[in-house]
Amino acid sequence: MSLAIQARVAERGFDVSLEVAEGETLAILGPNGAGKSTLLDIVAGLLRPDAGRGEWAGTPLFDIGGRHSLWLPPHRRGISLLAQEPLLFPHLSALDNVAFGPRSAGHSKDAARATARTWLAEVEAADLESSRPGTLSGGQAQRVAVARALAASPKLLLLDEPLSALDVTVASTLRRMLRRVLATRTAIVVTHEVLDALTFADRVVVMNGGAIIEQGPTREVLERPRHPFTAELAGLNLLTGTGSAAGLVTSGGLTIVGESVGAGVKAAAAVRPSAIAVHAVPPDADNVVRVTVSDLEPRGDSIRVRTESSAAGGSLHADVSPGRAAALDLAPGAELYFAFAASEVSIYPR
Amino acid sequence: MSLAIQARVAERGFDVSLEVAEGETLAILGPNGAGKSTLLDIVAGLLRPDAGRGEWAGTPLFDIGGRHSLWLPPHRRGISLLAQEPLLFPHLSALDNVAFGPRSAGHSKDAARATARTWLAEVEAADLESSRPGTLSGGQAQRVAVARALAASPKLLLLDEPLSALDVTVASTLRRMLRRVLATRTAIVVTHEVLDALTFADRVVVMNGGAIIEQGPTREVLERPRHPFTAELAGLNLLTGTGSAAGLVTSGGLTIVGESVGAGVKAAAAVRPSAIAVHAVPPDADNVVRVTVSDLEPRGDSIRVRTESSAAGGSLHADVSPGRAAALDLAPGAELYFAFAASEVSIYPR
Amino acid sequence: MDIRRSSTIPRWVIVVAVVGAVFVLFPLVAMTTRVDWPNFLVLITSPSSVAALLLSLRTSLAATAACVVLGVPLALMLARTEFRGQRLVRALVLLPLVLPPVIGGIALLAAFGRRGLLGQTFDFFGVTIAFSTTAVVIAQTFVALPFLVLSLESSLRLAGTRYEAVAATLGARPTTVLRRITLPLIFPALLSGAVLSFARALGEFGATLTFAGSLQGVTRTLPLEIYLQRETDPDAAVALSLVLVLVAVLVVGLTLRTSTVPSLVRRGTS
Amino acid sequence: MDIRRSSTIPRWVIVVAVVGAVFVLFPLVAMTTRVDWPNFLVLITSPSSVAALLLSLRTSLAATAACVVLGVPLALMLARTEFRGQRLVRALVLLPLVLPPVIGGIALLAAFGRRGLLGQTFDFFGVTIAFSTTAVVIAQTFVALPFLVLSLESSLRLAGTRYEAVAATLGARPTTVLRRITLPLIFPALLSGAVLSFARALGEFGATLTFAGSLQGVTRTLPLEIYLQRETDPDAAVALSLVLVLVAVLVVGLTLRTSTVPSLVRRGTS
Amino acid sequence: STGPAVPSTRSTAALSGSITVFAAASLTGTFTVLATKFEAKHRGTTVELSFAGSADLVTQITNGAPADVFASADTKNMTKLTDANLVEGKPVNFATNVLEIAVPPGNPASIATFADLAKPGVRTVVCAPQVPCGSATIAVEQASGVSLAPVSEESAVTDVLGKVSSGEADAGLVYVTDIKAAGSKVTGITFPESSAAVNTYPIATLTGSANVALAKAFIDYVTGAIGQEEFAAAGFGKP
Ligand SMILES: Nc1ncnc2c1ncn2[C@@H]1O[C@H](COP(=O)(O)OP(=O)(O)OP(=O)(O)O)[C@@H](O)[C@H]1O
Ligand SMILES: Nc1ncnc2c1ncn2[C@@H]1O[C@H](COP(=O)(O)OP(=O)(O)OP(=O)(O)O)[C@@H](O)[C@H]1O
Ligand SMILES: [Mg+2]
Ligand SMILES: [Mg+2]
Repeated sequence: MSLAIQARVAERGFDVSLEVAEGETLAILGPNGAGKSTLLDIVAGLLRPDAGRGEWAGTPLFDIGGRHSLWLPPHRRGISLLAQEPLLFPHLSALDNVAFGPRSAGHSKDAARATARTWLAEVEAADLESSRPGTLSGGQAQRVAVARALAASPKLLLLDEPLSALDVTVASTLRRMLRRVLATRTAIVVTHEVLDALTFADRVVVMNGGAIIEQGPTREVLERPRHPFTAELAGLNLLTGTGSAAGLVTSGGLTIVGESVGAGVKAAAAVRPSAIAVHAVPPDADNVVRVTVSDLEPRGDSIRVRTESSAAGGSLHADVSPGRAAALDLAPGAELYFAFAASEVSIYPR
Repeated sequence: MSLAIQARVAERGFDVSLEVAEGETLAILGPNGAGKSTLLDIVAGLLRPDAGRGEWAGTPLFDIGGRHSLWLPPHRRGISLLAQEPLLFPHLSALDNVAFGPRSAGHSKDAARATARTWLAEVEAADLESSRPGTLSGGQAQRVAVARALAASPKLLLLDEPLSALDVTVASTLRRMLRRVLATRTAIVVTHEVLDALTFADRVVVMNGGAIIEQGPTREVLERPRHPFTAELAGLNLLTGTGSAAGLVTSGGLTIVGESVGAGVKAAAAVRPSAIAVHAVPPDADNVVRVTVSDLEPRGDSIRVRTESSAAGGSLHADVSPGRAAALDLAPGAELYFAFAASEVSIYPR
Repeated sequence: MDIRRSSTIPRWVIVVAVVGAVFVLFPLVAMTTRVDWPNFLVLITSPSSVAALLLSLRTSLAATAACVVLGVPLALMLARTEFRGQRLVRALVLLPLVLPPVIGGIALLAAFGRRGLLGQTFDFFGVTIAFSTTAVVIAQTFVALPFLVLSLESSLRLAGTRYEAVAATLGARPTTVLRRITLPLIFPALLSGAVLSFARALGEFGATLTFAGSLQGVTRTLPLEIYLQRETDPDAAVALSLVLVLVAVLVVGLTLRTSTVPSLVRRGTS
Repeated sequence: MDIRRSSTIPRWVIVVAVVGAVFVLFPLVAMTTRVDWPNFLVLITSPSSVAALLLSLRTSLAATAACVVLGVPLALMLARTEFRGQRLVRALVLLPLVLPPVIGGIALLAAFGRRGLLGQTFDFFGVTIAFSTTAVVIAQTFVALPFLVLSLESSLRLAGTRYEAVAATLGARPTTVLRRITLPLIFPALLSGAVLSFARALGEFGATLTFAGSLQGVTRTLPLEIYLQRETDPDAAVALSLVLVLVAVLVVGLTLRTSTVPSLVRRGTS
Repeated sequence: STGPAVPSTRSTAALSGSITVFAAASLTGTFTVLATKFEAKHRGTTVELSFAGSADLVTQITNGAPADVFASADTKNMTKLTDANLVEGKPVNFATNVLEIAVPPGNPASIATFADLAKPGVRTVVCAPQVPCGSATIAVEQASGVSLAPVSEESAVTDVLGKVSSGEADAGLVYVTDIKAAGSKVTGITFPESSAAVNTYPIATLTGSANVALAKAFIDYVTGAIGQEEFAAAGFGKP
């Protein structure tokens, strides 16, 4: 009951091979256009790759490019897909939309509707059961679409941004519901929210430009990002370079003091923005980086200071309190010093 | 150049009256189905309310229910709407989609395209200019749609969840871009993200069930929520009750110690989840609430403990470290004590 | 509630539309001036007229059913599959539209007539098609089928395959998808295609005359009766035509309702 | 790249579709057995045949243009506005479809003929319409217009008004919306509607004969020529029909391409 | 239709211009030839021909079609025009026609007499009573006492011939001239009872004519020697 996919779509620069173990929930993260939806479409059978093979639960899904081309149509895959748009059937009520999967599986009308009611309740949309999709709000439609995908009780579930368009209360309810539901199923979930990955994914895959650039257990990938996108996602500052005795030397020549991973090894260092102190003059600290402010962003209690640093070889950001920001007279273009202790840096090979 | 709307849509239980000052950016928050998109549709002229009147920059937009019914068609309102779906014109390239607004305003093809290119660059979609909407990923389409709405250079801009479907990096770039662009315009932005409201809104309106339930300057509303939804949005615990000499007494009879707002006044108390200490036995603290764990949710570094408390008259949540969670042997159904200092409570009339 | 649709179409369009409507309606109104009203009832209730009307209704309904049965799959094949020669097949299926009706009848004779390519086969099974009501239905189906196929195909393409794909991922077999998604989605188009076919079958004349002959109660449909009446009594012909027109207006008016247009800026309604 | 569409339609649909296609194509093939091939070229290149063919092409093109000009606004009015009596107007616009062609001609005479309701008016301006090439175009437009209107209206409804609404909020005036959004979106349907109209105009016979007469080079179109040839030489009639068929296949084949179907689960493609 | 430039020695200077002749469809062959010959004889004249069923032509003429001469396939349709005062002078009969049995080549049903048409199993096609050949058929039936049970009552001779020549029907009743025109496609069987119904073809100038002289000249030509020769060749009888 595991999934193994290897597929290539030349037109989209997509080339991925991926395995998902039975019962595992995999989160797919990545920038827009990375190929996340493309991957789900291929697994679901909506997109035929130019070449590749796929297998799910011992059954071949497709095998293209060899001598005998094989293609299992979507309805025979036992894989249900929640696409990025809700795409509710406009001529059916919310209830019948959700009941569509059970009905197609051969259940009686009443049984299918009973199942559908259960799922509508799970997504807090029980009161919408007789509404037509055309009269639902964006978030309401999204909830019904989630219920529909889950009600098909597929062996493999593919969810493309299931919690988008949902309000905070419902999102957190659904996040918990998905954690419960996905615990016993094999699933792939595309998301832009780290919280989703943390809540219900066993493992994450980070995609970019049609390829997988990082993967591993959720916490590990998010705590030790190897790629700037992953670092941004995890809300960390990432500095890459080569390991040294002191810690790490960036390509810009800056030495980051921290635990050593061995000299000459390609390595990365991660620093939490809240662990960075911001100074107008060089302070006394384990690590001091000279930066130029590029942008200031209010964030509730604090202000995020985004900066560029040639020595660090990229952008760094830190959070300061509004009071401190005023004291430092922050403005784009200002020169500052970011300081952080060696103990706050996590250095690891990449 | 200010907007004043008062409208009622019986079928949707919608009844709102709202004003937006010139140059102001208003964020609309609220649960799914609250009527946020309905409000924008009315202002844009896509939905005709059953009754009401609207005026923008001294020009009447509509006046329905009186003796003379008045209705200004959308194209004569000078109001541009980014709907909740991208709805890119499928037969035009991304560039021509964005150039549509300038073209309709009478600009030459070349001038319109030049404007369009600028906006595509702003949303980091310059490389997509010749793509057809059908070949764009969800987030790419959303970006082009944002560029299209902005390129129409309307006097009043309506944005319905402009940053949905965007990846973290682009979302933060666009958030900053919108802050810059909206600073000089009048705009209404619907969002589910507090960060958006904080970044570019001068004022927020919270809607629920077709009505406005709270409004005011962004920080004030988010720091002193009067409604559970707003509290959840702001990430705060909200306890409501009546003011007393000690602070506040909930309907469940629990006294919350804090600054007093006067006895007998309807009041609310807000507590940050991170300010709450979790104990297995009643600790010695200003405020101690007995709670029953309903759910545990991993959140990166910490675990969110969601609980129910009859004394507090609702749900409370706190964040604990994984180590502490293990030590407390947390599980749904467990009985715990939430403790917090009087200084951490903010009590205010509501 | 949705946008007042009138506001989105330019006013000059309405003006031209009214001109167009008048262009079609005026001759119909003018026709009523040629009706011999005093004798109208007598003319249209003559046994031969009634027999022709009933036969026309029966055969047209049967032909419409045949068009739906054959035309829906044809439209699906043209819209939802790709094969070599598809454009040729589409063009050929259109042909009965352009064939002068009489020649359509000759083609049918060449195919299904007693000396036609298939005639021997039919004869062998003791089936004679010519001069039978079956022949009328065949002729009507032949000329009416293209209407259904063409109007359905363009609707199928416009509707796209997205909902069908979603249904498939929910485990629905192709037949289920067809029955529960595709057909309901294009139902208004199917209905208007069927009405077009019915109307065309009802008005069919030349192919019927050539292929089926003209015998009261068996093969003489209302258009044939009208044509014949014209020889002796043009007034009666016009009166009968008015009956045909009324039947058509009734059928069309009762079936083609203003279908509800999906609301505007809503998700999931495409 | 998108879903292999064939996988979403059940196999039995293909089987029925093939039966349907054969039902239409077989008589056409059978017809070729009735053609007098040795004399084919001579028959179809006779001056009267060539004159008829050219006249048919000219008038059909003019009629198609008239159909587009009048039909697009009519379809817009039916699909995008709501008014009392809309269903009646829709039903009436359909009528020329069901009128036996000859009666259609009588209706046109009653309206525009010398003794028709408008005849005096026209006469006053020294214009005689009946029995001129203009009359042919009018007759063809009259019978072909419903095709365009009906196929366009259902497409307009299916396409919905969402993109038009978005365009309006971007400041586009109704005419701009029509030109840059509505028409491009339904272009495939417009094209297929126009082809239907052209085909119907090309095959038009009865109304032309009655309203315009049959004068070589002026009003005798190819179907009329075929009708006449049939009196003296049925073989020539069949041969000429084949020419008509070829012209139709060419026009249809060249215009109706397989339009690209929007991709599946993509946003913004509706 | 402009005829070939045959040199003519007897061209009359008085005749010029053009006329439009509306003629019954069954006259297509003969009238086309006659018009050509007439134009050749009177150079500078043009005879436009418009053929259709007699009833169609009557409809057109009553609605103001610009016709100068009308040649009908029966007296009934001509009477409609005279009743409407659309005819100049009196119509002249120029040809007659009688019925004949048409059978497919080989005569599969072995038809020999009129009575054979009533035999069971014989598929006979006739014209409907409303059209000239149909009323002729009824007259023959009444005169002979044989009552037919046709499988179809067609509205035009051409349709009867079509059914027979395609083998769909075993026999049909049409005019002698039609069988002659159809050539080898059908075989004609004459029968004595046909004399009970003789169909007459009248021709007349129309009141709306702008060139009465030419119209009269054409009618004279048709009813004259050359015309009669042509009609006889096509199988018509004398008026
Ligand atoms: N139908 C199509 N034809 C051609 N290219 C396409 C098509 N659909 C998507 N693409 C391209 O393929 C790439 C991957 O698209 P995909 O939808 O898989 O991205 P994604 O990771 O889901 O992004 P998002 O987060 O924005 O949803 C993009 O560059 C996109 O432009
Ligand atoms: N076309 C419609 N007809 C009838 N009711 C509708 C229609 N569209 C929306 N509604 C209803 O009106 C209410 C408000 O919908 P609206 O779309 O304004 O919500 P919203 O605040 O935008 O929600 P979301 O956050 O989910 O987008 C909802 O209860 C919805 O079901
Ligand atoms: Mg995607
Ligand atoms: Mg909304």
